[in-house]
Amino acid sequence: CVYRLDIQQGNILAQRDIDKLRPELTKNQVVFVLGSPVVDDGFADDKWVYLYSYENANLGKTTVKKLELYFNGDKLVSAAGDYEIPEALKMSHNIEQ
Amino acid sequence: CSDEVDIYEPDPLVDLDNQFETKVLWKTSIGDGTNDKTVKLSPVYAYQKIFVADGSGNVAAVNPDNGEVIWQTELNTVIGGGPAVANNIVAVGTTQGEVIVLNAADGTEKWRRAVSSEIITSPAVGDGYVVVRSVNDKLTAFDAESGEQQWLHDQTMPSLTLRGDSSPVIVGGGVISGFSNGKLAVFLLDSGRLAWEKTITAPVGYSEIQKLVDVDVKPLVSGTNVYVAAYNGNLTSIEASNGQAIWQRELSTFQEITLSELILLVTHENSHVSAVDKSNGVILWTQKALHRRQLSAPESIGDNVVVTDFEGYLHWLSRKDGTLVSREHIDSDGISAVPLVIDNKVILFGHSGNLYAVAKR
Amino acid sequence: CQSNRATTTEAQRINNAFKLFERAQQSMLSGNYRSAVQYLERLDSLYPFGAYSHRAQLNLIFSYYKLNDYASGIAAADRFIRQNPRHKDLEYAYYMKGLINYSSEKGFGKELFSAPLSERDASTARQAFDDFAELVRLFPNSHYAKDARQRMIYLRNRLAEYELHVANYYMRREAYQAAVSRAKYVVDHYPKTPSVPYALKMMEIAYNLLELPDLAENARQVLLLNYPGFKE
Amino acid sequence: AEKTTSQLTTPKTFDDEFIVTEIDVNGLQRMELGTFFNMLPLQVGEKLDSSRVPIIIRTIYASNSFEDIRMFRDGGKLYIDLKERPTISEITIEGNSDIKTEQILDAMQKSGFAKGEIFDPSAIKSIKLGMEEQYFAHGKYSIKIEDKVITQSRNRVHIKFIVSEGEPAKIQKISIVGNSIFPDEELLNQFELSTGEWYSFFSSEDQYSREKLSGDLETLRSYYLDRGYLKYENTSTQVSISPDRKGIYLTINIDEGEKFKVNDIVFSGDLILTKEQLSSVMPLSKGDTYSAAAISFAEEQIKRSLGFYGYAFAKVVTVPNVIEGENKVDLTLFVDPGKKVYVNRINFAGNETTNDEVLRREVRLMEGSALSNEAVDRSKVRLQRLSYLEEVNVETPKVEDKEDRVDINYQVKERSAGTIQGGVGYSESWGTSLNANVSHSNFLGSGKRIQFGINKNKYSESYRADYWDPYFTLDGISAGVSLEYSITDYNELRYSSGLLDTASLSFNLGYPINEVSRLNFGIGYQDSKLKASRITQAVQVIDFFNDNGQDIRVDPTFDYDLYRLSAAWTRNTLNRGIFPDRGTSQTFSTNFTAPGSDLEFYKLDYSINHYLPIAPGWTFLSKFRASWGKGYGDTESLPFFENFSAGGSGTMRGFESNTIGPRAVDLENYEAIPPISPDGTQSSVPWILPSELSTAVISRRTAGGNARVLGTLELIFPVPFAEDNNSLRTSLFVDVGNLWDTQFDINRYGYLPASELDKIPDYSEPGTYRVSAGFSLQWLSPMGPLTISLSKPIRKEELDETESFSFNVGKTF
Amino acid sequence: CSLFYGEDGLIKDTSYDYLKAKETAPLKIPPHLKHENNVNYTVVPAIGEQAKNAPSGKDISLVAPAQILDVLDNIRANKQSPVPAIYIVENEEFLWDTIINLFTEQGVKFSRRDKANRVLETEWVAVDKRGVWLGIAGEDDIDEFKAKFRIALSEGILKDEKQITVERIAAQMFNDDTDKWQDMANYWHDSAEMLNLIIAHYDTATIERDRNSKNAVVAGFKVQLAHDDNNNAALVTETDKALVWEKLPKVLEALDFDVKDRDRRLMTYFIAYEYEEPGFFASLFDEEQTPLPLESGDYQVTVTTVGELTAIVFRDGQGTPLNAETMVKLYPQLNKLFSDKK
Repeated sequence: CVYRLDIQQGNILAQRDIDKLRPELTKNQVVFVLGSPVVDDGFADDKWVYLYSYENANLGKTTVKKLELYFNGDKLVSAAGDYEIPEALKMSHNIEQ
Repeated sequence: CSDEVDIYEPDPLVDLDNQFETKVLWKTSIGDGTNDKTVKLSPVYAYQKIFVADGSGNVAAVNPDNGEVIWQTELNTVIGGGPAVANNIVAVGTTQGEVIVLNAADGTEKWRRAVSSEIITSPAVGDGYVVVRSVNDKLTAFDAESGEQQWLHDQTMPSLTLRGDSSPVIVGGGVISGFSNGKLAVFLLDSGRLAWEKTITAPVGYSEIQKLVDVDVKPLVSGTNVYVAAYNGNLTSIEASNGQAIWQRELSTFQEITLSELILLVTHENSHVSAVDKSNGVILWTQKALHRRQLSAPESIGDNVVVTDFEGYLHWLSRKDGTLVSREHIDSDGISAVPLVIDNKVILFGHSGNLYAVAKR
Repeated sequence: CQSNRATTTEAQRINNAFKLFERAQQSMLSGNYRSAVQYLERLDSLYPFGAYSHRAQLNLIFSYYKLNDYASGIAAADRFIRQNPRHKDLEYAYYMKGLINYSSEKGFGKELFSAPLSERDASTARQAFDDFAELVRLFPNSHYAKDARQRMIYLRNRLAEYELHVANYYMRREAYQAAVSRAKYVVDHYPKTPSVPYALKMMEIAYNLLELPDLAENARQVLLLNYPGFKE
Repeated sequence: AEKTTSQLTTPKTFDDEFIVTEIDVNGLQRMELGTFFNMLPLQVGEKLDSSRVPIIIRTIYASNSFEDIRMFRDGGKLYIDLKERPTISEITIEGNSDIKTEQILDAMQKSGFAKGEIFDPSAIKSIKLGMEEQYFAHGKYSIKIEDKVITQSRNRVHIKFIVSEGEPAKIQKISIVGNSIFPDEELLNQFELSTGEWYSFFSSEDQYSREKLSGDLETLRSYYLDRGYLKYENTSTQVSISPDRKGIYLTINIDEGEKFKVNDIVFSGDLILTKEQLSSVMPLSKGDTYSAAAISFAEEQIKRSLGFYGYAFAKVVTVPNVIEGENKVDLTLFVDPGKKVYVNRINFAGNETTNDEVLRREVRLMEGSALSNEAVDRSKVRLQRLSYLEEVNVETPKVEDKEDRVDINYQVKERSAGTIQGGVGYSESWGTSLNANVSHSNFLGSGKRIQFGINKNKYSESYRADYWDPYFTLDGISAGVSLEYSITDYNELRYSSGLLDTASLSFNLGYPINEVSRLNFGIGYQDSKLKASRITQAVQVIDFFNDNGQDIRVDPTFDYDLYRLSAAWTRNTLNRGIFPDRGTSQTFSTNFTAPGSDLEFYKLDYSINHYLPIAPGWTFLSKFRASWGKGYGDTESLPFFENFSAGGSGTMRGFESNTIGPRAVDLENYEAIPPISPDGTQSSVPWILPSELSTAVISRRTAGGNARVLGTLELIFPVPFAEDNNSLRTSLFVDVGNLWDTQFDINRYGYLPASELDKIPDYSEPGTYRVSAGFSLQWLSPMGPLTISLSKPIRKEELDETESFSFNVGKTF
Repeated sequence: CSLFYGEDGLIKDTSYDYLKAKETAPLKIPPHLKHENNVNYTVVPAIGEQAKNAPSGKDISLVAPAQILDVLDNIRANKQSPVPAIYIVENEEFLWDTIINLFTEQGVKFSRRDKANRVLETEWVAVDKRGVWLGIAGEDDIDEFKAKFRIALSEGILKDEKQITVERIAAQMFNDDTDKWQDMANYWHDSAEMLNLIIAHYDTATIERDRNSKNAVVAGFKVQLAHDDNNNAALVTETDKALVWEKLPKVLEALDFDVKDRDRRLMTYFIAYEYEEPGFFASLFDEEQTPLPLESGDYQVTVTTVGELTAIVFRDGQGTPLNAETMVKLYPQLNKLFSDKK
């Protein structure tokens, strides 16, 4: 049927990079490891979203993978999303913050 | 219509009626000559023979009386400087950066060594050493017999130099040579240590051209004095032992200086010929008629002075006042070698590769 | 080396300078800018310094503008600025440079055959904006400052519309991350333009489509605060 | 001598302090009084004593605009006498040819020495130094510069520089010392500098310049490194000039070192690519001679393939470590892919008429997606295929503050896609033609094509309007509609005979099936009326009428309606829309009438054009086309007016249009006057003698055929004297092709006497192919594409009319 | 073609839409959010006070601003003055009369003619749409635009310098629909063009003056060879400086010098001399044209004062005075020419 263009958007992250994440990392260090997020919130910067989407038009299938990083000021606090999250950064671990 | 006179154009010959005639006694072909006018190939008289090296690679010993070739060796390389004859050996330098030494008796090759750059001036032979000056301002000394390299010395070089190098002179256990940075230096033969070093002319001006102060003249040693000159700089008389300047006068040249009793004979950079009093540097006379005719070094013979030009004319000047007295056309390829005077004959080596003997009729 | 015998003394040269300029002015008044340019070029070459050449060069800029010969107009303006850095009418040269770039995008031909203004090449508009900005910065009290500033506002709105036009394409293309960053570009870098509310609205929709509700909420609140009654 | 000394005379009459009641300034010309006063460190009413005077004079002098300052006192009044420094009214430079005056003036302007500036005499010396420096860089060592300062009225000066450039220093000799492996000649002809051959008077290769020398030393170094001499070293280089400043002598001393072999090759770092991929790209293997060129080729290839995976800024560094004594070297290639790079913004510039979206939809990647260099290039090619873009350049600069972001900037140059053509065309075969055509393939910058055309010439008259939108939907589904009415006089066309009057309306729809190929479907309704001539002898015409149960003599007109359906597959990888020089374009189309139309037939057509670049500017084009048509259902054979044609610039250059192919066979039978019938009337039906008695005459007119094969081999070469003009194309070609009728049946004329029978050649025989060769020039003139071809038929059949020169305006590609 | 292409034509002419463009208020950010990287790439700077009421849109005139033509050697523009003005080295009477007869020649009447403090105000004169006086006067010639001008003469700054200022004090335009005269704003450029007309007229007047002064027989006078203040060789005479200034060009032309330029402020003539071999013809016509002992090139001749005497100093192109021997050689010819009648 009609050939449509595959649309790929957002950051392609490798698991081994995510494993390098540790709490207390500054924002610059996170950018050094993962690169800067493609989509960012214009009006708040305590939450970063690395959103990867690949819409394979011809198979009509869209894969989406999301990684959310939460910061307190300049320090990384916790992370969540479709990737394996390092233990130290799991939300449960930081409930008390 | 901008009267852009090219300041380096040679003047035409002035018309002259010869006061005496000269004739070519004999003429011998050594090789097929060279068209690179900046190399220094001058004949040398030793052991009652004339030794001469030709740009195309031939070295020959010639009988001064009749011009017959006693021996001739074919070196298939381009000779840049020489020959230097002493201690029964003949040394020449090649543009491929090699020094070749032959036996003076029969011209057989004794040894040959490589140096780090092109050689375009005659080596120096003496006191058992062969000292070679290469284009990169390096001075290399070899043992005359074995050819072992003894020592090597180099100088800081300016980015632009004048084509042509000063040939080293071995005298009294030392070797003297001029360099492109306007300095004259003396080294001890056995150790290569620097005895003394004197700046003949310091570079002045702001562009590379103005800063050319090469000392390309072969130092002339007479008694305890050394006479040398720098391009764009001064003619100086120096005390051989300690390098102090006795007198200094502004005179720019790159051609060799010759001595005739009490006067120095010099060809200026613009081909004016002067006689200079060797004791105080006062110019006795200057002949300007041969302006820019790329004259060779002057040589005195009797009460005349001879000099050759780029069109191959041999000019005779009066030794007293420098006036032109006679002229004869010798070699159409031009002659720039230093004239060699043996008794009453003038030995000339033209760029055509021919050796001539000329005398007054 | 022909010695140029300037026979005419200073006085005589003045008269024919006046006549030459008179003829240039006549052709300009009658709208024949082609011949005006020739007179002015000759005037400038005959009297290469002083008041004549300034008068000739300034009128040259005006004539090239009228001939729609934008390249030579800008070149003439640049030459005047470079050669007379401290001239009292420098502001005119700066203003005309901006005006020439501004009008090279418009004109009868462009309107008939080209895409709508805010949907095509923005680089000449950007250049016009920078020229006018330099004029107002250098000569805030200039006679032309008010008009230049007004044109800058128009140009800025046109540049913002161009960004939105591209963002719309990406929305239709479902490349929402691209659409969001283009819309954010308008909000961040083209403030005080009428496109800002549309950009905020698009950010909200795109964030929702990207399933980022809290980012969408932020954009919605900013929109609500600034443009309460805004409807798509 | 310039008058530059300023007399800083301390005023004589100053013996004691006094209050300055008034200041009288004299000699100001250019500087305004106001500016002078706010520079003067003294106000009326202040005390002035002899100690302050020198300070005041020095501050005034520091303004660098006064030559002479004198101060006098008369009671309370202070007189200041000034002499302003002149301004420069004019700078002229004479005698310079090698360096342009503008260049020199610009350099002067940078050091504040220009028209209108204050004249500072001391600046002249540094200006001349600068000019000499510029000339030395050009190898002009015997330069002489003279300056003249001519004072003029109103304290202005005119500075004149007279330059005598003298002879440029020519390179007399280059000697390389220490090269034993490669002879001097082999090394020297790699050099840009040389001692100059006879033609060097206009090429400046024998003129020395520092830059060229360092370039040549670099070439020499890589010459050795590429052949295994890892340890090559240029020990020193001497540059010297002959005393007459006319000759430059270069001496290059080198140390060759040993020849090295490659030991083992190791890839390390974050490879991303597999080992096999990496070694497939490395030309060297164990035991080969070391070559710097091969290594840099490998580095380049690795970077390119990493680029496909979004690592646009990958770095590959090769570290050779020498195994001592064995002249072997281990190579380690460190691969650092760098950050994955994303597209920040895609910008277009130069599209003054085209809508941004029309360009953006051709780009295969989106903002915010990972960068793929391959996609960037592919998009450039897609943009170049648009017929309204003349030139497309792309660059991918890094974004300053964002490490892993890159902008993609497309710089386009538009070609005027709107052509309002009117006027008279002339083609040898079809005589003068009047055409008016408004076509715009980028209407309102929207990429849509709108065309209205009126075309009138000797053989036909057609009115046409069509609209086509390549991007009816965002994904590239195209849609179009076209309306056409035409009257064709086949008689003029050297075709059988008859007048065909057609009106048609058709719709088409197309969509991409992958990056390079598309499917198009069309559906159209056509209403036509054929009016043959009653007395035609062309057998094919007569047969057509018989097949359709109609006697031509009774009713020579034939009306028919057709529902035409078409389906086509196209694949296009050409690198440019206009004058491509790489890639292939193929089309396979079927065109048939729906069952139930008055005539049922179908036509198949396959064509392929393949462009193969040989050398810059040289391309080898091979074209092949085959078409075949047949009737089906109750239409026996392909109607003659639907036949293919061959001959003319579209199909076979060198032949007149429609001159190739089966000829119309005219059976001339003798007509007797019809006998008067008993009732005295003469019947209008001519009395035809039995066909056996008719004679066959092969008319010059062709009848076309239902099978056609065409082939072309064309060599495209750069246009002499106008290489960079991209609207001109010149080529040499060989055309081969034939047109025949598979349904032709010789014994259909069995009844003819033998003598007549063998006059009719067997038109079903495909072997009668034609060949022609020649030269063709294509020019994209403002009025539209124009083709001129000079050709010579090599193999032709008799009765083929050839034309050695054809010139026409209009669509030919 | 305004119907087809224009403001409201079929194809919209959008060149004046910018007047309607508006700026909107900057974004207010809710307290709990922040908007850091809002770098404004298109800052629209504020304009100065005076620029606030400048015209814009259609009524901004794009015509190039006028320039004051201070090109004569004794004229200098006064760039500071708010009203077009020039400084001019000239005697006041001659200036005043020249300006007056510029207008009276065309029949312009003056509404104010105050010789004491040198102020003139004209009646209505006809001007074109750019405000430039058409050179005709008279009530009936005025059809569409008319203006009044005030010209004032005052002291300059440098010694014996005068200042001329010109100002358009009133301007009216005839409004067809209301067919009444309606006031127009005055611009600096309109008065500048009038000042230029005065300069041009003054220039022709000086040429007139020089011509008749030339015709007046200038009695010859003796010159001696002596020195000027800084003891350069110079010709000295008692005759008044102005007369010497008048006589000098005739002497120079007679010596085959070519007068290229003159500076009345510095009292210097800039001349050039072309050394020509006395050709065959010269000797044929036995012109006693003995060539001067000078190379060809540029020279200057300055008239200065030595004590009360007038001195004439010859200088070369670079401004260095000629040495004594050349002056001695030149002296006979110079003396002869200065003393003869014509």
